Amino acid sequence: MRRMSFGQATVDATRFAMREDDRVVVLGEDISWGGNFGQFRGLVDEFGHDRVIDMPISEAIIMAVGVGAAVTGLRPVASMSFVEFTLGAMDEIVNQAAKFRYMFGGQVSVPLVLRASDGVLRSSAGQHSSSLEGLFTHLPGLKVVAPSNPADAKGLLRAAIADDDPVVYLENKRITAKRGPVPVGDHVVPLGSAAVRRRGTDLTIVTYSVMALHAEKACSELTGMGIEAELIDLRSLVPLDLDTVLSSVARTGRVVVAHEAWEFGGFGAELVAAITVEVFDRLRAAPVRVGAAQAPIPFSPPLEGAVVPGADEIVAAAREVMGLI
Amino acid sequence: MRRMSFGQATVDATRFAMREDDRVVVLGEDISWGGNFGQFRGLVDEFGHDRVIDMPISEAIIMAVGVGAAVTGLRPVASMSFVEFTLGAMDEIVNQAAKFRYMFGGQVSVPLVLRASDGVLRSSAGQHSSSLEGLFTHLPGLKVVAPSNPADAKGLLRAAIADDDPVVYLENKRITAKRGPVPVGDHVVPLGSAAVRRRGTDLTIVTYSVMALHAEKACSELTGMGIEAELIDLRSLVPLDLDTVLSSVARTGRVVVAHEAWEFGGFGAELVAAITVEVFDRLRAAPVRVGAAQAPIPFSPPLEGAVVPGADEIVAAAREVMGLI
Amino acid sequence: MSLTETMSPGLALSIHRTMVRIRVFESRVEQLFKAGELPGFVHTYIGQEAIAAGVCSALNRDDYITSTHRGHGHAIAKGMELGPIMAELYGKETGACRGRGGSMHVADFSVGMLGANGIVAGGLGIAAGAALSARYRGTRQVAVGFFGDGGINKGTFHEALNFAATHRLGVVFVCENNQYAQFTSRLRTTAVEDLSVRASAYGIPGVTVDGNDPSATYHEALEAVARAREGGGPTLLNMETYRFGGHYVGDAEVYRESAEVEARRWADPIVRWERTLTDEGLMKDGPREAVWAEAAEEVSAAVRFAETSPYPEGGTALEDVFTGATAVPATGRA
Amino acid sequence: MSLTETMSPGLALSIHRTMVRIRVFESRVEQLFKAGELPGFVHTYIGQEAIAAGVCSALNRDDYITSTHRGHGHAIAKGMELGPIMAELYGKETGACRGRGGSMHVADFSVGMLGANGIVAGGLGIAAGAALSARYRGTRQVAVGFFGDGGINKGTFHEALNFAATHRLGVVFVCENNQYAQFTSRLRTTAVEDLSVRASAYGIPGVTVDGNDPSATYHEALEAVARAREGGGPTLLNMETYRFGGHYVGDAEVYRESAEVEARRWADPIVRWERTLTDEGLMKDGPREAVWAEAAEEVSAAVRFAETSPYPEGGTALEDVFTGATAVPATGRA
Ligand SMILES: Cc1ncc(C[n+]2csc(CCOP(=O)(O)OP(=O)(O)O)c2C)c(N)n1
Ligand SMILES: Cc1ncc(C[n+]2csc(CCOP(=O)(O)OP(=O)(O)O)c2C)c(N)n1
Ligand SMILES: [Mg+2]
Ligand SMILES: [Mg+2]
Repeated sequence: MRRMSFGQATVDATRFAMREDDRVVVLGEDISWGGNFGQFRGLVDEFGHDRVIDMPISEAIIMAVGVGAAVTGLRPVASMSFVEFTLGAMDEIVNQAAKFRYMFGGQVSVPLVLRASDGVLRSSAGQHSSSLEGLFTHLPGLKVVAPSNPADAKGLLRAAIADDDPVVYLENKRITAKRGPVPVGDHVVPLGSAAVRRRGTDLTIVTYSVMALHAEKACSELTGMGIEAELIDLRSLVPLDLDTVLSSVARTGRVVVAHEAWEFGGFGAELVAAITVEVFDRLRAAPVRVGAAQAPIPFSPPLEGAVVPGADEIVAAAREVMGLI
Repeated sequence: MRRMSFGQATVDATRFAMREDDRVVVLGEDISWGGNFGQFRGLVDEFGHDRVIDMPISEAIIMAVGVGAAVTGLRPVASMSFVEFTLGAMDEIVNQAAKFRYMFGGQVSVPLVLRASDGVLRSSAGQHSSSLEGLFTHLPGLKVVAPSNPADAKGLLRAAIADDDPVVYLENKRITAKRGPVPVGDHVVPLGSAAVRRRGTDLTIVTYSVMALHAEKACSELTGMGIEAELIDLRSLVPLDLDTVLSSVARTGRVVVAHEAWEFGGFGAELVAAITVEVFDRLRAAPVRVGAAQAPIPFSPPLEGAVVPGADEIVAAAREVMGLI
Repeated sequence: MSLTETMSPGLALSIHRTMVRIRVFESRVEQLFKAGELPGFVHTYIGQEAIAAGVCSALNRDDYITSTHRGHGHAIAKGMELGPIMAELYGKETGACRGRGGSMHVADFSVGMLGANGIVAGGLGIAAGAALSARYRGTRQVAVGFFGDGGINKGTFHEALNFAATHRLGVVFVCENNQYAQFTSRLRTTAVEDLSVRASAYGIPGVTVDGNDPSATYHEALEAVARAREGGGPTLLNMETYRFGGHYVGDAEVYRESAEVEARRWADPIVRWERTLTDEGLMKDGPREAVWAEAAEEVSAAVRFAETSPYPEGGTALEDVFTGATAVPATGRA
Repeated sequence: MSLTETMSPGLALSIHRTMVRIRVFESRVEQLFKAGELPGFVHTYIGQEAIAAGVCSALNRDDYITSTHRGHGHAIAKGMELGPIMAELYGKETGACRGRGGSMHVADFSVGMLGANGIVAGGLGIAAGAALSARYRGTRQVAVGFFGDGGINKGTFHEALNFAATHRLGVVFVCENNQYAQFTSRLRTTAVEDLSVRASAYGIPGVTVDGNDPSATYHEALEAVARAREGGGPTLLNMETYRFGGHYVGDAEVYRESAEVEARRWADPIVRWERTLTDEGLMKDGPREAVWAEAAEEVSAAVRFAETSPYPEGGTALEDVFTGATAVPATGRA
C-alpha cells in the first residue's frame, strides 16, 4: 500500500496498463501537460507523444478517433475533462461506440475507455458541475463506473482498460485530489462488484462516487443517533451488482439511495425501481432518494449548497426512512 | 372535429401558431419538402422560405441557431427528424437551451420547440429506432411531451409553441400516420396534464406515446380476462402530472408502468420510484415495468420484436401485478 | 492519352465488372424492396458506381473504408460477398451482421469495410482513427472515408479533417457529391459551389473529380492513396456525380424534375465506361453481356441464399451487446 | 497615415479608456481570486483588450455579441456596468445574473451581451441565430461571435460559418488568436498556420489582423460590421494576440517559458496604444494617469458594491429554471 491521491492512482493504473500492453494509447485535450486535473501527469515523459496524444478541442472527433482506433487494434483511453463536454460527443458515444459491436453482429469489440470528471467543485457553475451518469447508464452498450477512493480508482481503471467494451469512467472532481492507501503494483477491481463499506442492520444506504464519502460521514452521525446503516458503495453502475444491494435491503427492509446527480430521472430512480420490484415484500418503509434538486447547478455558494446534497441530506433521508421525521 | 393523421395534426398546430404569431419560424433539414414524415407539409407554400428554413445537416447549429433566435425575439420550432440526431446537438440542447434562462439569472426565456421522431418503425435498426425521453426528462430546464394521438398531437404542439421554455416534442414514428378526430381551429392541451383514457379498479397502467395505444389494446384483452385496468396517458413527462397518477394508484394499489424506451434507467424508473416513495402504503403489489430490453434496437424483425415491447408485454405485466403469474 | 496508357486492361475490366455488380445488385434490391421482401428502408447507389469501384480499386484488401447510409456499393467494391450483404438486407442470421444491422449497417471487418453508418458524416472520424491506428502499428494501411455533399456541412467533417491533417494521417476523404442531401439541393445549404475548396482550410490537397468516370476516380484516388501511404497526409476528393434514384427506394422525388434526372443520364457511369472500353478495343459485345449475365446470376444466387437462410432467433437478441465472457446484463445478474 | 485621419480623437481616447477599464478590472479580479475572495475559477482577458475594445467600438448598443469563458472584457466593452459584473463574480444577488452564472456566464441582454459561455465555440451558432433573427425582424442588428484559436477546431465553428455564409447573415466571427488553448499551443492541434484561410471554405472574407492594435481591430471590425449590416454576409477575422496571464488565475504555466511571455510584452496593446496616442498628440501624461485612476476608482466601487451586496437566498435556488407563470417543478406539483 502507498498513500496517493485519487488522480495519482489513475495515473498509476494507466501507466501500468501502458507498460503491459502497447496497444493502450491516451487521447485528450492538454493531456501531455497532465490534463485539467493531473490525471495524466508524467505519462508523456515515459510514453511519448505517439501514445499520449494532445487532441484539438474537437470532442466528437476524440470519440470517433477512439472508436476507429479501437476497432482496428488499439485500446484507447479518451479524456473529456469535464463531463459536460461529452455532450458534444454524444453521437459518437451513443450511436457509434455503444452500438458498434451489436449492430455489426458481434464482428468487433470496442475496447475504449472514456474518462470524464463530474460533480460540483467550488462553484464551477452550470456547464462545469453536472453528474451525467443517468444518461450513460440508460444506453445499452456502455459500461459505467464511478469509484469513490484512490484504491478503487486504480483498480477500476485497470479493469476498464482491460475490458473489451466501451467503459465510461466517471471521476468526481471533488475527490480527485483526495488521498488514500492504494495497492502497489497491479490491482484490479472487477466491473460489477459493489463494496459493502459498513455493516448495519437498520437500513441500507446505496450510493457511489463522492456521495459514498458523504455517506460515511452520515453513517457516523447516524450511529450517534443509535441508527446502524449498512453502506454499499456500488463502484460500478453498469454492470450493476444488484445482488449485493438486494440481499442487504432484504435484511434491513429500509433503503436510502443517494447520488449527487439530479434526483428526477437519475440513476437512483433505477435503483429504487429495481429494489422495489425485486424485494417489495421485504420493504418495511418507502425507499428515500437523495439527489440534486431539479435545477442547473448554480454558481453562488449558497445556491449551490441548496441544490446539491451532502451528508446532511443523507442523514435526514435515513431518519425519514426510519420513520423518525 | 375532423379526422386527420397525427402528422397532419402537427402541421395544423404549426400553421395555426404561425398565422397567429409571426415570430414563429421552423428550422430543419428538408422541411420545405415536408420533412421526413410530412410533419411540415405545405407550410413553405403559405409562409415562404424565410419562415420555413431548410437547414444544412448540422444538427448542432440547428439548435444553436434556435437558441440565438429564441433569445432575440423569435419563437423557433426546430426539427431533428430522427431523435438519434439530437445526440449531435446534445451540447446545444443541454448546455445552452436548457440552462440559458437559469444561468443568466432569469434575464431571458428560451421559447424553443425541438421536434424529434422516436421509436421503432419497421426495422429502422440501431441508429433510427431509439426512444430517448429518459435523457431529456433527467435534465433540468427542458420540458418534454410525448402525445399518443392526433388531437393531443395538435393540442400539445400548440401549447409547446406557446410556452416560453424549451420543449422537447417527441412524436413516435409508428403513430405519425395514424388518424383520429382532431378539434378544428384552436386547440390547446396544457403541458403537465395527464389523460385518464379508461377507468378501472384493479390496477393502473401508466404510459405515454405509442405505448398508450398498445395499452388500449391490452386493456381490452384484460377485460376479457376479468381485469379492469385504469389507463393513464401522461402526454407530458415534464412537467409531470403526478397527482393524477398517485390518486389512481392509491385507489387501485397496483401499477404497471410501460414505455417503448429501454427499461433500465428509463423514464419508467422515475415513475416507479416516485410512485413507490409517495404512496408506498397503498401499494398492494410490487410495481411492474415494461420497457425495451437492454440492447441497441436490432434490424431483423424477430429480433426487433424480442427487444421492443407491445400489448402482449403489457398484458403479461398486468397479470403479474395481479399475482396471476 | 488512351486509356491503356494509364490503366491495365485487366483493371479497366475489373472496374467495369464491379460497377455492373453494384448496379445489378442495387436494381434487384430496389425491386425486392418494392415487392415488400425487405424490411426497413434502403438507399441505393445507382449512378455513383464509378466512385466506389474506382476508389476501392486503388486500395489493398487490408486498407480500410468507412461508409454511409448508402453503403452497398462500397461494401461490394471493397470485396464483400454478395450473399452476406443480401442476407443482411433480409435480416437473416447469415447476413454480414447476423441481421442485426440491415441495409444501413452492412460491415465486414475482415475486408476492411468498417461499416455503413446511418449517421451522416459519422464515418469520417472513425476513418481518421483507423489511420491513426495504422500509423501507430506501422502497417501502412490507408483509410478512406466516404461521405456525401450533405455530410460536408456536419461539424464532424471539420473536426476529422483538421485532426487528420494536423497529424498527416493516411486518410482519403471522398465526398460523393450527388447534388442532393435527401430532398435538398446542396446549393440551398452549402456556402461554396466547389466543395474541394474546403481542403484549403486544412492545408491539404483538394481536387474536384468527374465522379462518373472510373478512370478519373481511380487515378485521383490512387494518387491520394499513395500520398496517404507515404505519410503525406490526407486528401479531400470532391467527386461529382448524380443520384439516379430517389433518396431511398419509395421516395416520390417531388423535389426535382424528372427532366433533370433524364438530362443526367448521358453521364451514366456504366454506359460511359462501356463506351470507352469498346472504343479502346478492350471490350466486345459478347463479353460485355457476359459480365451483366454473370452479375445477374451472382445476384440471383445471393437472393436465393438470403431467402433460404433462417431468421435469427428472438432469444439471441441480447447477444453481443457486450463482448463474450464480459457480457453481462445491465443488472449484473445473468 | 496618421491616426487622426482614420479615427476621431474622441474614439481613440474612448477605446483607450475601455482597454484600461478592462485591464484594471481584470488585475483586480486576479488579486481577489488569489486572495480567495471569489468562488469558482476565473479566466482573465489581460493582453487581449484591444480586441474587445476595438470590435465593440464598431458596434451599436443594440448589436449582439456572444462571448466565451474569457468574457469579462467583452462584457465591459459592450457596455455592461462594472458593479453587476463584479457582483456576479462574487456570486451575489446583485450580480448581472443574480449570482447564478458567475465568471463564465456573465450576460446582459439589455446591452446585447448574449452571454459568456463555458463551452468552447458555444457562442458561434447563437450569434448566427441572433443574426437570423435580426434579419427576420428587419432591424439591421449585427452579431459578433467571439471565440479562440482553440475554438476554431470545434465542429460548431464549421457549422456556424457554413450556415451564416449560406444565408449571408450579419455575423462577424472574431477569432482571438492568443496562441494557446489552455496549455496547448495552437500549432500542435491545428492544421493551418494562418487561421484566416478557413474563411475560404465558406466563400467569405477572412482577414488576419494585428489584434494588439486597436486601430486595426476597430477598422477591420468596422468594415466587417458594415458589410454584415448591409446584407453582405459574414466575415472571419483572425486577430493575433497573446494571453499575458495563465489560462486561468492560478495556472502554473508549465507549458511555456516566461521568456516567451516577456518577449511578447513589447506588444502590450495598452502600452502601444498609449505611445501612439502620445506620439499623435492626443494624450498627455496627466490625462493618461487620470484614466487609470478613474478606472481604479470605478473598479474599487464595483468591489465595494459586490462586497456589500447580499448573497442569494438558498431558498430561491429553484427560481428561473422555467419561465414565470409556467414555472413548474418536474413533478408538476408546486
Ligand atoms: C446526423 C444525421 N442527420 C440527418 C440524417 C438524415 N439523413 C439521412 S441521409 C441524409 C442526406 C445525406 O446527404 P448526403 O450526405 O449528400 O448523402 P447522399 O444521401 O446524397 O448519399 C440525411 C439528412 C442522418 N442520417 N444523420
Ligand atoms: C467544448 C469544450 N471543450 C473543452 C473545454 C475546456 N476548455 C476551456 S477553455 C479551453 C481552451 C480554449 O482555448 P481558446 O479557444 O483558444 O480560448 P482562450 O482560452 O485561449 O481564450 C478549453 C479546452 C470547454 N470549456 N469546452
Ligand atoms: Mg448527396
Ligand atoms: Mg486561445
